[in-house]
Amino acid sequence: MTRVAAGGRIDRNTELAFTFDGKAYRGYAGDTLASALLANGVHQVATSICYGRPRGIMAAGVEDANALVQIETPFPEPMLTATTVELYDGLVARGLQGQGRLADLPDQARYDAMHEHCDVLVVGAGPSGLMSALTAARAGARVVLLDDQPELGGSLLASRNQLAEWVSAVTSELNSLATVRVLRRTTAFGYYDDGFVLALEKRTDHLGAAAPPAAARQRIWRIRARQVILATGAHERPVVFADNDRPGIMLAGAGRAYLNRYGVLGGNRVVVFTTNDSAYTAALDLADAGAAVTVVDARTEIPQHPAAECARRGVALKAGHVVTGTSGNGRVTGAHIAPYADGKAGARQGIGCDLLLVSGGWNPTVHLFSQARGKLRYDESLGAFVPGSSVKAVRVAGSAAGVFTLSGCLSGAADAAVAALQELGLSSAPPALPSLDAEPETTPGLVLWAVPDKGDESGPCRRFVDFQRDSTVADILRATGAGLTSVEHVKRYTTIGTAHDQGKTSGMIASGIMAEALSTDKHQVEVASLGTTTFRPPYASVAFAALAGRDRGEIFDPVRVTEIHPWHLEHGAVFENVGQWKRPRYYPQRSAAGSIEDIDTAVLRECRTTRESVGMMDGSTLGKINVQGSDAGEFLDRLYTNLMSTLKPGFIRYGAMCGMDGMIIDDGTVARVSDTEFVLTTTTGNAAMILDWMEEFAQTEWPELRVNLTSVTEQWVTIALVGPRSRDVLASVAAELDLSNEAFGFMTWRDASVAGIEARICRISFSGELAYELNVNAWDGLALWEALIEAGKPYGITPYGTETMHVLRAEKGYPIIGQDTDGTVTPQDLGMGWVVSKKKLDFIGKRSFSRAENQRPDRKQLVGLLPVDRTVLLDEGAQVLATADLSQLPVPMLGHVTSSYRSAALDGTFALALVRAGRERIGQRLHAWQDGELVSVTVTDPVLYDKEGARRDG
Amino acid sequence: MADPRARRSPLAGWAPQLQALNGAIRAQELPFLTQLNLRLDSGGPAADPVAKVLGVSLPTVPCTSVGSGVYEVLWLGPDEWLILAPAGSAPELMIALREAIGSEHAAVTDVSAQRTTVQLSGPGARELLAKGCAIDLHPAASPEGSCVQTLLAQTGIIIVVRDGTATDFLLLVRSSFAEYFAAWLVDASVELTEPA
Amino acid sequence: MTENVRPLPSGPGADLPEHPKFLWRNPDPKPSYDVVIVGGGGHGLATAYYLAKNHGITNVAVLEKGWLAGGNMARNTTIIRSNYLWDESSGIYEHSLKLWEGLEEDLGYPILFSQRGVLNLAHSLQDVRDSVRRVNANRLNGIDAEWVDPAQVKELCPIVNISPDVRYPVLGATYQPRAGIAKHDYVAWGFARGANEYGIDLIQNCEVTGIDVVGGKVVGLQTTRGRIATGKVALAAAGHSSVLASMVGLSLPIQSHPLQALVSELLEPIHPTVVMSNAVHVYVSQAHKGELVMGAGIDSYNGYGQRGAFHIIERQMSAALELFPVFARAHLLRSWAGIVDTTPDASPIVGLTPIENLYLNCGWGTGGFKATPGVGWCFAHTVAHDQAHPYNAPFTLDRFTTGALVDEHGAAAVAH
Amino acid sequence: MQLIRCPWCGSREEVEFHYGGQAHVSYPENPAELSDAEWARYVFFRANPRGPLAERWVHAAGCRRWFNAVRDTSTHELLAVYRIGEPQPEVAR
Ligand SMILES: Cc1cc2nc3c(=O)[nH]c(=O)nc-3n(C[C@H](O)[C@H](O)[C@H](O)COP(=O)(O)OP(=O)(O)OC[C@H]3O[C@@H](n4cnc5c(N)ncnc54)[C@H](O)[C@@H]3O)c2cc1C
Ligand SMILES: NC(=O)c1ccc[n+]([C@@H]2O[C@H](COP(=O)([O-])OP(=O)(O)OC[C@H]3O[C@@H](n4cnc5c(N)ncnc54)[C@H](O)[C@@H]3O)[C@@H](O)[C@H]2O)c1
Ligand SMILES: Cc1cc2nc3c(=O)[nH]c(=O)nc-3n(C[C@H](O)[C@H](O)[C@H](O)COP(=O)(O)O)c2cc1C
Ligand SMILES: [Zn+2]
Repeated sequence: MTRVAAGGRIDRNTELAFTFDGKAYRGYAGDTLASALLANGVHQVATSICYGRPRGIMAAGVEDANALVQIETPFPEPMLTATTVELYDGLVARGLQGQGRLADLPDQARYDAMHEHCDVLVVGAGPSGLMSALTAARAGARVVLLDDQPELGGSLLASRNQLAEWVSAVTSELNSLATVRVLRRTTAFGYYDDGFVLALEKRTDHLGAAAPPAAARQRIWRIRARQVILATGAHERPVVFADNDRPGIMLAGAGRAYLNRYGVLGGNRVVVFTTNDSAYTAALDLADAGAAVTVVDARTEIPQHPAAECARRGVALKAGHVVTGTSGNGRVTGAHIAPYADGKAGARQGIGCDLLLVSGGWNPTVHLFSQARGKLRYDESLGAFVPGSSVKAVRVAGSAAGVFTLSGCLSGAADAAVAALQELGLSSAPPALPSLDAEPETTPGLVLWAVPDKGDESGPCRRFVDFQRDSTVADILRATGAGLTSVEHVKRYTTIGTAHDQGKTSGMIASGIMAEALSTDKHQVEVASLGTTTFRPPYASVAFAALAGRDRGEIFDPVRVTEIHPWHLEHGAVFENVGQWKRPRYYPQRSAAGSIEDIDTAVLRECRTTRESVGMMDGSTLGKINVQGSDAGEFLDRLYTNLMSTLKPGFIRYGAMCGMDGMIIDDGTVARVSDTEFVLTTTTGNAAMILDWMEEFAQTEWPELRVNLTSVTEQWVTIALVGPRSRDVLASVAAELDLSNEAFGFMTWRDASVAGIEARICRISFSGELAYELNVNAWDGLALWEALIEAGKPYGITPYGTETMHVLRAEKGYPIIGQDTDGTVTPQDLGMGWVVSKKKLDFIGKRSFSRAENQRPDRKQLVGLLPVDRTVLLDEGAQVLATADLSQLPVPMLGHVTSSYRSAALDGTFALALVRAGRERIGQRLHAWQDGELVSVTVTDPVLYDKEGARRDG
Repeated sequence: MADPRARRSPLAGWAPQLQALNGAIRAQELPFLTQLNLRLDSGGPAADPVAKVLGVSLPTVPCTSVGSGVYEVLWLGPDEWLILAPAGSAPELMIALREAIGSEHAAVTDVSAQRTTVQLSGPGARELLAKGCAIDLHPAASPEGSCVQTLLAQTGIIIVVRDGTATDFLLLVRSSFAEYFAAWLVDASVELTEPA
Repeated sequence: MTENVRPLPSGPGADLPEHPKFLWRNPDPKPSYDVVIVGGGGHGLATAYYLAKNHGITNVAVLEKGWLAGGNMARNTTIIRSNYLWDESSGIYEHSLKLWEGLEEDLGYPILFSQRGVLNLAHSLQDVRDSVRRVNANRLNGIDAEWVDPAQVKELCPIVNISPDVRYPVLGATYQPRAGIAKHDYVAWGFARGANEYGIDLIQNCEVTGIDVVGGKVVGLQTTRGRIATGKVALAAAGHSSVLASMVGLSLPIQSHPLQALVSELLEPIHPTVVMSNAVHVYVSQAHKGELVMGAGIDSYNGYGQRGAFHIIERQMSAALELFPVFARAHLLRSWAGIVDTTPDASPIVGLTPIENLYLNCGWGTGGFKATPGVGWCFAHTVAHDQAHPYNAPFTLDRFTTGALVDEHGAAAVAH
Repeated sequence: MQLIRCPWCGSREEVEFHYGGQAHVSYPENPAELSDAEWARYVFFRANPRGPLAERWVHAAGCRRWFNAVRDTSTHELLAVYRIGEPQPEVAR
């Protein structure tokens, strides 16, 4: 065990059992899977994807992209890094080789989302974030502070309790304020426009099987912030050298975090390889914990303070040296060190070690700033990119801004908050800074990307840049050698930065190595000009299920239903999705023996009953728009192809609308209620689109017209009562209404009481039969429906669905917009020239009719097709051919079958089709081709039933 | 007249589930309210007569509502309001309004059944709505009387804020979306209500 | 299924091929060229390659404002298919697919063309009608296409949820076995390397800022790397086509929109084909390394920002999980956006312009990757002969005036 | 995801709005008098600049009012919003 006897922030009273790669271990509450594995002496966690090399834990946070694990219990989850998995009792995990496994089990966990609004959002709760949040909170602002860790404190958690009291005081103050929301275990992963920050909160993962099942496991926070302070800290950057990927090699800060935060001493014989001052803290802390430490510093001059501290502890110092390679079989057993001067490494010498800590400096965590469209600036002395421009309402504080002293972080963070508050018009008195021990003067680090290597790059020694992708310095050199000069090309050629890392540790180094590789004696290529690859959301990976949230299953998408829906359900309707609506498609009957009618039988029965007696349909899904105003008629004239202003109150007219391009977009009926009021219907699927379309013209093109539009789709339940006996049925429930043709003619409407319910009755027909469309206040819809069913019983009334409606209308040659048309069809193509007004000077789409293409005689036109063998049902979508000769591909096609049914009334199958010059071909024999089969068909007029229209008056 | 008991409100089937919510969330359908859509120039000559009928001036501040005790008038747009009135008052109120308007350019439309109304209250109400609605319903941002038309998850919704502590809301949702809305609401309240 | 199916990498290590040792030179622009191609995306590079290969024209430069193939070529979900509805479309896309089938050999570059089949799911009765119509049309046009029922969908892609109880059940699908995916970057680099070998200059970081027209004829270009004289200019700038065309006062019926895509981390092989569902805006495949590559819906407004809105991705995910419940715990690793150039009829514009010696290729919108070799071939022909190739002849700019549109919306709501 | 300022309701989420394309393209006075090319221009051709674009939006999920906006298509930043009928404001890029 490498757990130190005391210290750290783990809860030693709460032991947790877990299994890794089939072996049982124990850890403590407060551990991550990574720290618990290290505490158990497990350094090798994963295997590398291409080369199968053992891989360990490289960092202590989200920037680790090496220790890839698959969680198995409580639910399989692929490709997490051990450093981001909080330990829980019963955790079962295993190491991965580069690819995770999705489990084919339903994920029962809940996920949800929450909108949040604040004046100031602070991302990161290190000293900087805490200071910013405190400043803003004390000024009374609504503050959200979030941090991906379970505890606030940021990098202070990795220290020896530095400012611990201050952190806990600030934490409790923030927690106590109603205006502040503190979110732990929450990662801001996307910065979108206008202060929109997406964050993922892991709410129950750390509880394992003890997670309450009702609680959302993860939650997406959609935060709208007026001001944002990014206090996201910095990621330590490694230096690349040969065999730098062995387990037991990690970032210096990580080694320190494991010791101070988790009470784990990663090794007893430690080499710390650094290019800067920061790693000395790690060296000193580990030495104090009892490790034998050697510091290898690439710089020839070691600053006084760390040198003295090392000396005090007997820490060996190798100034002007670098690590050139390592040895070990699995975990590292030795470091090769060599003198380093003028960019060259000298003769190497081995030092035994079981832990090799590395620091090449720090990269400010600028991902979110960059996503917010902040420009970055290369800082030569840091060897890293820092925020280089200002972005509206965004401030970067602390190490994320390239500030690395604690006092600098604290005061800068307070300033950032004050500035943000000022923008909000809030005055503030920044809180007093906590008192700090004097910080030693830091000396600039040496910017060193990769230790030069004399070895054979393609051999077993590899200098890894992106561990997860197994990409090396050699890969970069190969890329630049191939002529690539852009970091983006090198990324794609080498795949560096395309795994979990997303460039956090590898990106800067890759740019640096590239710059060196591309530089020649004559031409120096600057890192600054190469830049970095683009930072994109998410900052850290997010489960698909979390993004889907609760929009799944039953509430994935609204199911729209009419008021009669419960009846449809009760009576065994089979439904069809029409847009978001559920519409009955047909009502199969159950025989006494319990067998259920198939669709063909049911539809034939529904059709026959309706044509011979009476049927009824729930038509409530039709779009309905109320149009009022003295210019309503004029307005409709401009939109419909036919005249509406001449319609008299009490009358109804069929109307069609075209798009600007002259193609038919919708049709329906228009009823005139009064001089200044119309009610029109649209097809079910187009209701919203047509209202929008009309509003757009009303508001933007013709604001001078006095017209108002109101959707009344759901105000009315609409029931079609159809068939020769419909009059009888209606008469039995609307005794006061004179239903004679003379008193109540076709295409007129009347208000009357039907079964005691106020109804508007329209005499319109989509079937060719005598028919009434009854509209009632939706609340009364079900009652009316039931009353009509009751009243229809003597006539054997049948409810029917969309399928029967389609058959009935197709027998009459009535097209369905969207089925018999596809956006390339004009009213004339449909044989509906009669609906296009010749009188009107203009209406939407009219001008397009005279374009060359619209004048062609061989346009596709709607016709009927009768299979020669009337038992053969054509496929909707069958292609219509003039020839039966298929030997030569492509075969010219004349058009296609748009609707096809079996008909009781026509005693056989029939179809509608769009056929090139179709009307000229009436009477001709053509062929329909469907799935390899040729069917002979005769072209007919599209109206196949009751051509004279004798039936509509009953 | 039809038997009023035969009427069916869009959320009739959900009453038990809504009733079962408890603790931080309470939800109840207020069915069959009269709702009239009014389009009018609020600066025109008909505004005053209309105000007389309603007992209150049409609110002209966007996204607000006013109540007169009997009526509640919701701002829907610069020339559009939704008038909530007691159940059954639609015919008389329509006539009164149309008379008040006279020949002015306006529109009054009965939309009582177009949307149903749900009262949502309780200390968890704001949090519940925040799960699907991007509007800031904090009392500081949405004081009593606020009235927003917006989206809640995948449905349009009108939210009327009825108190200053964000614990009482009137929600109006299109009837055909009502069942979806109820399913969403019940699902969203899982963490906010105690098991029954 | 076809024999051509290249299995996904069986184990970790992902059998990514070695790249050739050398790709292209980085020359400075010469003062003049016979042909300058503006836009170093897939289309521009393919055009350059075929100009040299098919027409012997090699005094050519490709000007790219950023890094080569860094536009939509770097961002697309790499779906390749030819099962479009209309004869005009199937002509050019099938020509392209045939070229894809020999491209690896032709370019000598491992482009990972994988004919794993594409399923376009149908979720409504109208989807079914449209799909059957398209399948029938395809087959009569000599294109492999099948209508498959839900059980067959499940056989082809076992992870698709074909339960009838979901919100929008799978009612069937069209299936094109020869369709598939390829590695986008490698395709571009293959063409670039080929063009480079013919001596064509590929010039990066060279933005065209003006087009010189004298007497109705294009004579040269202003660029951020100086003026370049040229006999002919071929525009292949995808999302930026309007910006370039406006330099000569030419307006185009094009709107540029953000279109987003995303990937997961690497996963063991789980998704053997390509599934597209226009109704719920999902299209997904598993790339060779193992990441799930998924496209999102188009953002509604014009945008050149190469970034989209997040709600589109959230919505996309719920739709994806309805279809593929197994994806629940896959992770979003990266998302991005491209700028797609959409036309009113969802078909491209390829051909001559009213300005002499100026040629136009644009309007491929959300679906031009699959056309890369085909359009390169045809566009090169158009430029070389000052006349459209029969395959691109229907795709004139003029069709918006005559009304002879090639409306592919029906077959391609998001037309990959 | 951006905030869009409805001239009436104030800033709301982008999802509440529908995009209506280029603004200030009015329906021709007399379409019959236009040539095919002129008509095609009206029907199919819209400005598509990289930079400020005057465009139409409708607050679809809110007050249902159409309005105009100037937005920089390269940054997506909304530079101005104004009501239908108001002149296009000058905007500083
Ligand atoms: C997210 C997404 C998914 C997609 N999925 C698919 C799919 O699955 N299948 C499919 O077939 N298609 C798909 N597409 C579409 C496909 O990517 C494009 O249609 C196709 O890549 C366009 O051709 P291109 O490769 O030449 O364009 P680009 O690669 O965009 O090339 C145009 C080039 O022109 C350059 N340029 C612009 N202006 C100038 C200037 N002034 N001077 C110099 N250079 C300039 C640009 O920098 C760019 O590199 C998708 C697109 C996106 C964005
Ligand atoms: N000596 C050195 O060179 C050196 C180097 C680095 C840091 N430091 C010290 O580290 C401290 C830096 O303080 P700080 O507050 O600026 O940073 P910090 O590292 O202490 O805190 C940043 C916090 O933000 C969290 N975070 C980052 N991105 C996040 C995201 N997207 N979502 C949620 N949480 C996120 C991190 O997990 C961390 O908890 C100072 O004390 C400084 O002296 C010193
Ligand atoms: C088919 C395909 C697969 C990709 N796979 C990955 C991947 O595995 N990891 C990754 O980080 N990015 C991947 N990308 C995305 C690129 O990293 C990058 O986001 C994209 O090319 C757009 O460029 P930009 O983000 O630099 O603007 C992939 C892109 C495509 C088109
Ligand atoms: Zn509004």
